Amino acid sequence: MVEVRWHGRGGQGSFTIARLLGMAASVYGGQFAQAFPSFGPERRGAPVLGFTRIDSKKILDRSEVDSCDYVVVLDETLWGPAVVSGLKKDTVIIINTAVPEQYREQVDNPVVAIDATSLAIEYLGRPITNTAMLGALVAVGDFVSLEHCKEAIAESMKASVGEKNIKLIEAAYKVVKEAYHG
Amino acid sequence: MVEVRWHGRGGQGSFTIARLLGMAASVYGGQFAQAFPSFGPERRGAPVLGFTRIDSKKILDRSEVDSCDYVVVLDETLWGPAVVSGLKKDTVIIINTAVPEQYREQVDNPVVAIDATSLAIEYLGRPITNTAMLGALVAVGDFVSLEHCKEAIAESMKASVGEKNIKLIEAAYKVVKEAYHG
Amino acid sequence: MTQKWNAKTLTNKELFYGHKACGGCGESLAVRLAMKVLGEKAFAALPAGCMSAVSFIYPNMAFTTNAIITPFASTGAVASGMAAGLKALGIEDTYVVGFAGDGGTADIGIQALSGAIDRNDNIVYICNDNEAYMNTGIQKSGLTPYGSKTTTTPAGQNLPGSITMKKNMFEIVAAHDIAYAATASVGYLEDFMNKVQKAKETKGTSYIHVFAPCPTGWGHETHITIDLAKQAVDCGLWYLAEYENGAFKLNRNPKEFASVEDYLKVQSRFKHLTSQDVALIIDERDKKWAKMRRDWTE
Amino acid sequence: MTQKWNAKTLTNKELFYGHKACGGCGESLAVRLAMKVLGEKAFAALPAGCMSAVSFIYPNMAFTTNAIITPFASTGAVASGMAAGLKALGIEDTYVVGFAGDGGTADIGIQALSGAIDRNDNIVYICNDNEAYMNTGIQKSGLTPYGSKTTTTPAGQNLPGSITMKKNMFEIVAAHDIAYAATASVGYLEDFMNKVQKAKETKGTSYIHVFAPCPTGWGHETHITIDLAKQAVDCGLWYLAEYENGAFKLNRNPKEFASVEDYLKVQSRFKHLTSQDVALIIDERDKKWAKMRRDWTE
Amino acid sequence: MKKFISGDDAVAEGVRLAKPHVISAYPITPQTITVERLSEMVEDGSLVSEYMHVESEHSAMACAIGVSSVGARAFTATSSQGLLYMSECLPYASGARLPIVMMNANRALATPWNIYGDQMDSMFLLNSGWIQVYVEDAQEALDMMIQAYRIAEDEAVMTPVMVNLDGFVLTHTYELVDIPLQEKVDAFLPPIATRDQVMSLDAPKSLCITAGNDFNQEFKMKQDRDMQSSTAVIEAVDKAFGDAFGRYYKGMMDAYRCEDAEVILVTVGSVTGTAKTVCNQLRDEGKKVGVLKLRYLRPFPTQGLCDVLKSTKAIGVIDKNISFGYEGTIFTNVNSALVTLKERPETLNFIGGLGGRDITKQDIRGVFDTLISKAAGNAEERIQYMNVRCAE
Amino acid sequence: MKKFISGDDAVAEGVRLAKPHVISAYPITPQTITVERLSEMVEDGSLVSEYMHVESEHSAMACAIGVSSVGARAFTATSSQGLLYMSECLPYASGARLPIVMMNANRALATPWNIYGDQMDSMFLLNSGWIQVYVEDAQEALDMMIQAYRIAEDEAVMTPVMVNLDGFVLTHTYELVDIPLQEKVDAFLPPIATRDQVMSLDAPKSLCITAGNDFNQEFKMKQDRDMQSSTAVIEAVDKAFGDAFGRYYKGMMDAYRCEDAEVILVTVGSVTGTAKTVCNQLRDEGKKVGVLKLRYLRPFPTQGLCDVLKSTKAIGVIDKNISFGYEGTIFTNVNSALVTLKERPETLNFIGGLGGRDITKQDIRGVFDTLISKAAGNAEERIQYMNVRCAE
Amino acid sequence: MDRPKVKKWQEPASIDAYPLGATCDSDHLVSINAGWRTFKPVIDHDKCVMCLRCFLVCPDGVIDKSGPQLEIDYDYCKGCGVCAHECKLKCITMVKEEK
Amino acid sequence: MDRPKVKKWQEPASIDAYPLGATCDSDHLVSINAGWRTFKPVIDHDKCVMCLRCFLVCPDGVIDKSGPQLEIDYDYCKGCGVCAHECKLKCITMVKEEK
Ligand SMILES: Cc1ncc(C[n+]2csc(CCOP(=O)(O)OP(=O)(O)O)c2C)c(N)n1
Ligand SMILES: Cc1ncc(C[n+]2csc(CCOP(=O)(O)OP(=O)(O)O)c2C)c(N)n1
Ligand code: SF4
Ligand code: SF4
Ligand code: SF4
Ligand code: SF4
Ligand code: SF4
Ligand code: SF4
Ligand SMILES: [Mg+2]
Ligand SMILES: [Mg+2]
Repeated sequence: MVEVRWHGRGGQGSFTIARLLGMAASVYGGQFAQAFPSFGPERRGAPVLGFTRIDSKKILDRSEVDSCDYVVVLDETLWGPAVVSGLKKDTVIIINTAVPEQYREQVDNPVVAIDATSLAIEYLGRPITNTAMLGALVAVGDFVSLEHCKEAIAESMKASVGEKNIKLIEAAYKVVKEAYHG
Repeated sequence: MVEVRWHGRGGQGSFTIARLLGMAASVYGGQFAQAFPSFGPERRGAPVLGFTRIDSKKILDRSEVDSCDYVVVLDETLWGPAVVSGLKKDTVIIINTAVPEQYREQVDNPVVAIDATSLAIEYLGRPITNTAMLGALVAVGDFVSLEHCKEAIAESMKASVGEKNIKLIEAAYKVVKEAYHG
Repeated sequence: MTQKWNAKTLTNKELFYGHKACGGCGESLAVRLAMKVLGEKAFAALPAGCMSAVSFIYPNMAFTTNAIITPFASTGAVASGMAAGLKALGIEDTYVVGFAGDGGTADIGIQALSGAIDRNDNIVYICNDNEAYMNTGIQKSGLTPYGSKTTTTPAGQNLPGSITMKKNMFEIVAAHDIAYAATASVGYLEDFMNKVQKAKETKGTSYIHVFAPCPTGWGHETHITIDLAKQAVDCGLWYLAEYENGAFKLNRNPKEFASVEDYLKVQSRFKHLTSQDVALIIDERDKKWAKMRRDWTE
Repeated sequence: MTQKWNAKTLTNKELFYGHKACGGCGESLAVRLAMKVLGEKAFAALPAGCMSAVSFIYPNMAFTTNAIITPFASTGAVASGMAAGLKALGIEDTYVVGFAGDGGTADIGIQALSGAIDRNDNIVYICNDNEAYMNTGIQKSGLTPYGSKTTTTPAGQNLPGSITMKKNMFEIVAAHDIAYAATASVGYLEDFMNKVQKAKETKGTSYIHVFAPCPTGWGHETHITIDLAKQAVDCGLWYLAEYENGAFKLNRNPKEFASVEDYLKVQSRFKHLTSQDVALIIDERDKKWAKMRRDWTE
Repeated sequence: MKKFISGDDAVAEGVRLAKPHVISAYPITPQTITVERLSEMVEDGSLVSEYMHVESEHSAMACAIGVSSVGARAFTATSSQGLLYMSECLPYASGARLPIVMMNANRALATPWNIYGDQMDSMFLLNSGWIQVYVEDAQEALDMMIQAYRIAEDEAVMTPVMVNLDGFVLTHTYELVDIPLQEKVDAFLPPIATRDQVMSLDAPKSLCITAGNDFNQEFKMKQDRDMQSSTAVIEAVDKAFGDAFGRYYKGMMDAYRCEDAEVILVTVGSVTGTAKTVCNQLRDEGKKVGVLKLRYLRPFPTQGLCDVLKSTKAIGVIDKNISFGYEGTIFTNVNSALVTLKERPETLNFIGGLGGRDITKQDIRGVFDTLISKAAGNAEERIQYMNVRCAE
Repeated sequence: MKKFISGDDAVAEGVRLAKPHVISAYPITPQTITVERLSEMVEDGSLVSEYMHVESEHSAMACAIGVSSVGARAFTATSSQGLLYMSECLPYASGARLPIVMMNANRALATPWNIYGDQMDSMFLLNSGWIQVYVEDAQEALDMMIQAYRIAEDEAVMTPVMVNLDGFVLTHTYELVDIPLQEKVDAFLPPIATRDQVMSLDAPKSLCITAGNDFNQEFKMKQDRDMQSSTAVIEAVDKAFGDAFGRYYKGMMDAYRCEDAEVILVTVGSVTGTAKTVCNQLRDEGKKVGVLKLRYLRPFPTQGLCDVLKSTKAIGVIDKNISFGYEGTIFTNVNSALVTLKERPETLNFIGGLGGRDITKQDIRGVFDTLISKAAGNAEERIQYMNVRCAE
Repeated sequence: MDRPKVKKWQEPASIDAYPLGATCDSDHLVSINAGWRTFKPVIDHDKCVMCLRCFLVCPDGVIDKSGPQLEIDYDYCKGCGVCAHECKLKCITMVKEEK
Repeated sequence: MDRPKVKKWQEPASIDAYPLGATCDSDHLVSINAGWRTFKPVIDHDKCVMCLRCFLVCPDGVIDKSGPQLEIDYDYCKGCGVCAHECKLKCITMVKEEK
């Protein structure tokens, strides 16, 4: 089972993308998935978490995700104790930043960096980074195919928006694949 | 234990008098008593029942009175199945009537008659018969003293009304004592 | 044209019959006549209160039409649900009517009523105002008038019975900008019936507030019920009015009022009142009428 | 003379601070300023709703005064109880204030509010009107205006968002003949504060209905909250008025209205509206104002 | 002073002596006599208290929450539909640890509508975090109003108390009741003390707050812990009451002729008296039977119950309620306590009194006969209805 | 068709397929997604139904009573405070035998306030005369909406059904859900039939009537009898559903790896999944453990439960609720059923998840360890809290 | 006379025979209200002009107007006296009930 | 600056240490809201005429007027921009937050 934790801010679409990943894996990828938010009384602007669980068998477990395989940080201002808690030895942290060094210094875990904000502005015209971060995750993790993610995007978004996001995810995927595996 | 059942019509004070008897027996007579109404959704004008239980020991029993020692009928138009149900062999029926014969024919039980309406009109100026019927009951039953009933009346009613009712109960008591024991 | 109702035009058939209300009960007359106007395809909803308590005592059922007792707070909501259900089932030409007491309308039921009006559900709501919680033994409600003795506003050394004024239920309902609302009295029966007819024809929510004396709770003789309901209007302590198309209309505007004292003195709930209390009641009446005459058309 | 409030006269001390409301929240400004006017001896009662949800999250408490969350339906009743308790204990010169949302006031809380007014309990009741159930995620309430998209009145092929009009909460409260009632807007803050001051000085129940934009629920940018609240008044979709001594008074009666379109178009909840929808909204506005101008003094 | 009064009157007398600052109540049969008497007492000045005519039971309790939240003493009373209508506010008040006292006149629940006594209403509220006590007669009703405030306001308890009395059978039955002297009550029940959970001008408080998933469970655990340990306070208060007024009710439960009993009938409320009456008759006939009157259902006296019942052969539980699709609620609760016993007596459930159906002495005799038969090893129906008027 | 949706979404899909005539609901977290989806479906015409924006939950249920009383199909949904606020109407509807279906999103009760999932709310309503079913995942939630109508409207049942799903853990968790075809659902769930208890123009009826002490008890006995026998209908409907849709939930309860289990953990709702996960791990380790998922709490499956549990050594019951002053409510209910067994297994109560506190796999493992230890004869606390963040 | 009539009714002999739900047929009277009366209205048909005021005002609806002259359903008349009081021509007399 | 300050707070170490009831001291802040901000208001004190409009309209009350010039409590400012928008003299600039 793969467990992913998403860090965002209310309104940034971090839960939407956690859900999209689950959809890609299950509806299109034939696997099983759960996606759920961590929900609090705080209002827009406050940090929020999202989770995705993916497995080849039906997922029975209903407990919270305590330690995860991937941590995805949509906004580098969120870096802090919440991000670095509940890490396993090999948990990969994927962060939206242009300057990853400062984060690498602080943890022993692998830190994958992508400047998702710039990419998003390039493809969407707005700094909405969630799709790009999914691209990065998929490039690093390889537990869901990029194709399935694109199908999920196409299904969930209006055609015009969907197209742009598909371009964006492809770009993000490519950038990360090249940087880390290429 | 003595159990009394009162038959009246909503608004005629049949429960008030059931209560007064209990008060006389307990507060003034040093015995124990319960008094309770039978209460229904019907409105003023419908027949209602009241009950009094008297004993020298604390009364624990909370079940309904099924068969009783005395049945007191405040208004002869109420005569019917309800009045003659739940009688023991020696249950005494005390009825407000000037013509008791018609009732005596219908039951084997002793029937004590008193023209309480006339007495009430004489003493109170209104056909409110409950006090007179208590007088009759006490005269027949001898399980509560007339004195204690008078004390209960004095305590429960406004002085002016109380005085008249005391005269009335004395008269009713006397009439019945004389007719049946004298 | 709208049917005009009177004793002649009214059907002889009774749709509310054999109930166990007290003799001379004003509310039961209001229900009886409203049902006749609404007809056999009326579905009635009655919350806890005298009218439901006396009409559904198994196995004695006084309505000949479909009828239901609702939770005390829920006349408006149950009636709304019935209307929605009938509509969804395609059962047409039926009328859903709620009959609630003053307590069930102005106190515990006001929220559900407000919701129904807000949704403009297709129901007729009739408030039977006997100015207290009668079914439970004459306790003060929001529509109990100043000076009325009830079992929870005893009159004694320190208090003259109820010390609050009657809630302006009719105005509150009107403020919702309801499709149709009216006040009525069982002292003016043709007026009442014709208002029920208007309500019947209204699409959306309509409300009729009918003044209905209660001999048991008010302590008056049973035979004067209708008379007293008329007197209440004639002496100005009650009024006949309508709210329609966003405007108030006063249906009766007496030049001179009949005697308030005469109205009060035949009711034991008022017998403790001092002349100051009566003066206060008259004063409040005059203020109310001044406002109505100023703001409402005739 | 009654204290007049403005930024200069207002205390610098904050009594409602550090709450977790969204940035630019209109309601939180209304609560903040009302508390400053009422002062440190105010006891606040807030039902379920955004304002309570963001202010009592253990261990973060945003009120510096005594405060309580009430059951959703119970602002009026809890506040009444607090006032009665304080009086019985002889704790004087305190003020009990209820802050409820539009849902908590016009829907689920209207009964308890009506009861409090009827008893004329000594409380200040402030309705924070952001025109929907925001705390639970923007569902339609009785105060949601026509054409507003909410999560339970979606706008689509068949419906233009909410199809009912805003409940006339202010008029409904006034119809109770309340001691003092007013409407206000966070776009006119001095007016609002001075009304809170009047309410504070009122013996008995007072009610202030304050219009408070919600960037999250309305879909507008956070920095325009106050501006938008002012625009609502200027374009006539909201109004400033008082009810006092039995009479209505219109506090602002603009000769010309600002543009309704300008007001609507910056809010995503209205972005689906057709020009017919807008015409209907303007029409309803004009009817409302015609009535107010006819019946209310200035 | 002795008076011949109804159970409802007795409650009002008890409340008068306990001097609540504010009474907020809404009328409902068969509670009305109580609130009517209280209105009269307030009017005539024999009770100095604010009487609030609230517009519903939900507001009656919400109002009491308001009163109690500022540190004043609150009283309310209700029954049946009213109890359910206010039910949202009950865990609200108990979680806030507000020492409100409420009288509940036990009455059947609609539908069908019915104004008579059964205990379906209060059984609904067993999980509400309120202490629940049931009384047997009018005297106990009066006495428990006074005890209830002392228990509720005890520093270690700080939990609201619901005093239950059977509709009509107790509320509308008149009996001889001793009315304690105000001075003695004042000595027994001190004025309400200010605790940490209420508002104060000196140290402002936030009440009825939110506690997220990080903290909520511990708040509830504390509430449960204090409710559990209130048993000791209940016992102590009852003893102290006995010392002061000469009437001791035996705390959590009253075991009547149970010492050597082979068969015990567990009762709650007014049916206890009838059961004792029949028990005495059977004892006279040489049968080893007893009655265990459960006074409190929350906290539930697991240990005490087992102590009394452990060497019994058969136990009957009377339920004036039914949890549809299962069994009587008291039966369920008693059974769960008994599983702690190694040797478990047989238990049978006798359901009756629904909607005010009489429970007769013959019914109780039948129950004891069934239990004796069960004790002798015969098969008996686990759940039986009493006094059924038709074929089942 | 498969969709990746939340539990709330799944409920809405189920309701859409069941085609209620009228939906009356009031928003409350975590039920809101359901009513939002339904509003959208009504707006876009994919569900032909009247959506009523009622002003409170009390009116939501009252409205549903009105809808059902004229013979139409009604749906409502609520949670927590809302469930209690409408509680007066629940025995009202069940006594009237109106086959309303309601979704309840299980959530903690104030105070303290908390929006997360525990089961205190629905445990409050066990005596309401409603059938109560608890689901384990979103698929079951959807499927049970359809089953619920068929059960409720069955001639022999005619009783409202409450479908409970854990707040957030189910309501807000997205998973893969199969959406049945409308035609197949139509074949499985016929249009609502007209029964004798509803209004009709041909034969007018009086509903929700009064029945005095002469008759009331028999009305309630009939209600109880039909609720008891609904067990058979529940089993049959589930089987038929399995035949039609390929998903069979095992009726009243689902015994998971219980055949030879020495230790069984009884669960209700979503914690079942976590318990099964741990159970599988322990089975791999050779431990004889099982999980018994109770699906229905009313009617309560006394016999079935005993059949599964009778030869077990130790049984644990997880309660996401606490009846203050006693124990977890499911524990109480299970214990009472077990007293019918001659040889009774030991039972322990594990309370947790209050106010949304996580129940972790380690917690469950601890629970099983405790049970195994108990089965081995060691002393263990009868009632324990799971995942406590501080000293007790 | 066109008034609802008392129906024969037997207490249900079994639980099965009880209604489903808290339901009963409407228009179902099994007992009369005559016993509530202490006075009984008697119409003087000679004086009566058939103005129907009494028919209108009777709270219990027991005055039938379908025949050539008014008819009172004494099974359900409660003797409240409203009719007599409201009859302008005083054609109705309230007469004391005899046993 | 006269604004409520963050308090040191320890999670209760035992059930005993939990509050009695669902209660907490008022005026009790243990965490700040600064993290909500993406833009930060900066006042140009030279341009500011101390009209106090910004003080009045700030929903979070973070602008302190007690000193010689306005002071913003950045621990609790959410960066909503209301102050900047309402300042007639445009003395407040919303500046993007840096990490
Ligand atoms: C929730 C609830 N609270 C209280 C009651 C008790 N109750 C039944 S009827 C009634 C009084 C009804 O008064 P009103 O509405 O004025 O009608 P009336 O009896 O006067 O016709 C009361 C208090 C109830 N049935 N339900
Ligand atoms: C009895 C009950 N029903 C529903 C809820 C859920 N609920 C909490 S706050 C809220 C919405 C509040 O809306 P409003 O009163 O307008 O205040 P706002 O959040 O918009 O400030 C709802 C529906 C609840 N807490 N209690
Ligand atoms: S108490 Fe009054 S309202 Fe009720 S039935 Fe009798 S007369 Fe009618
Ligand atoms: S949702 Fe709206 S009302 Fe609620 S805190 Fe945010 S801005 Fe304020
Ligand atoms: S009111 Fe008099 S005159 Fe008129 S119909 Fe009746 S009896 Fe005849
Ligand atoms: S006495 Fe009353 S009930 Fe009888 S006919 Fe006349 S008005 Fe009707
Ligand atoms: S609004 Fe502008 S000018 Fe006025 S005080 Fe604030 S910063 Fe200064
Ligand atoms: S940005 Fe918003 S919160 Fe910050 S000071 Fe300005 S108005 Fe206040
Ligand atoms: Mg009334
Ligand atoms: Mg709102």
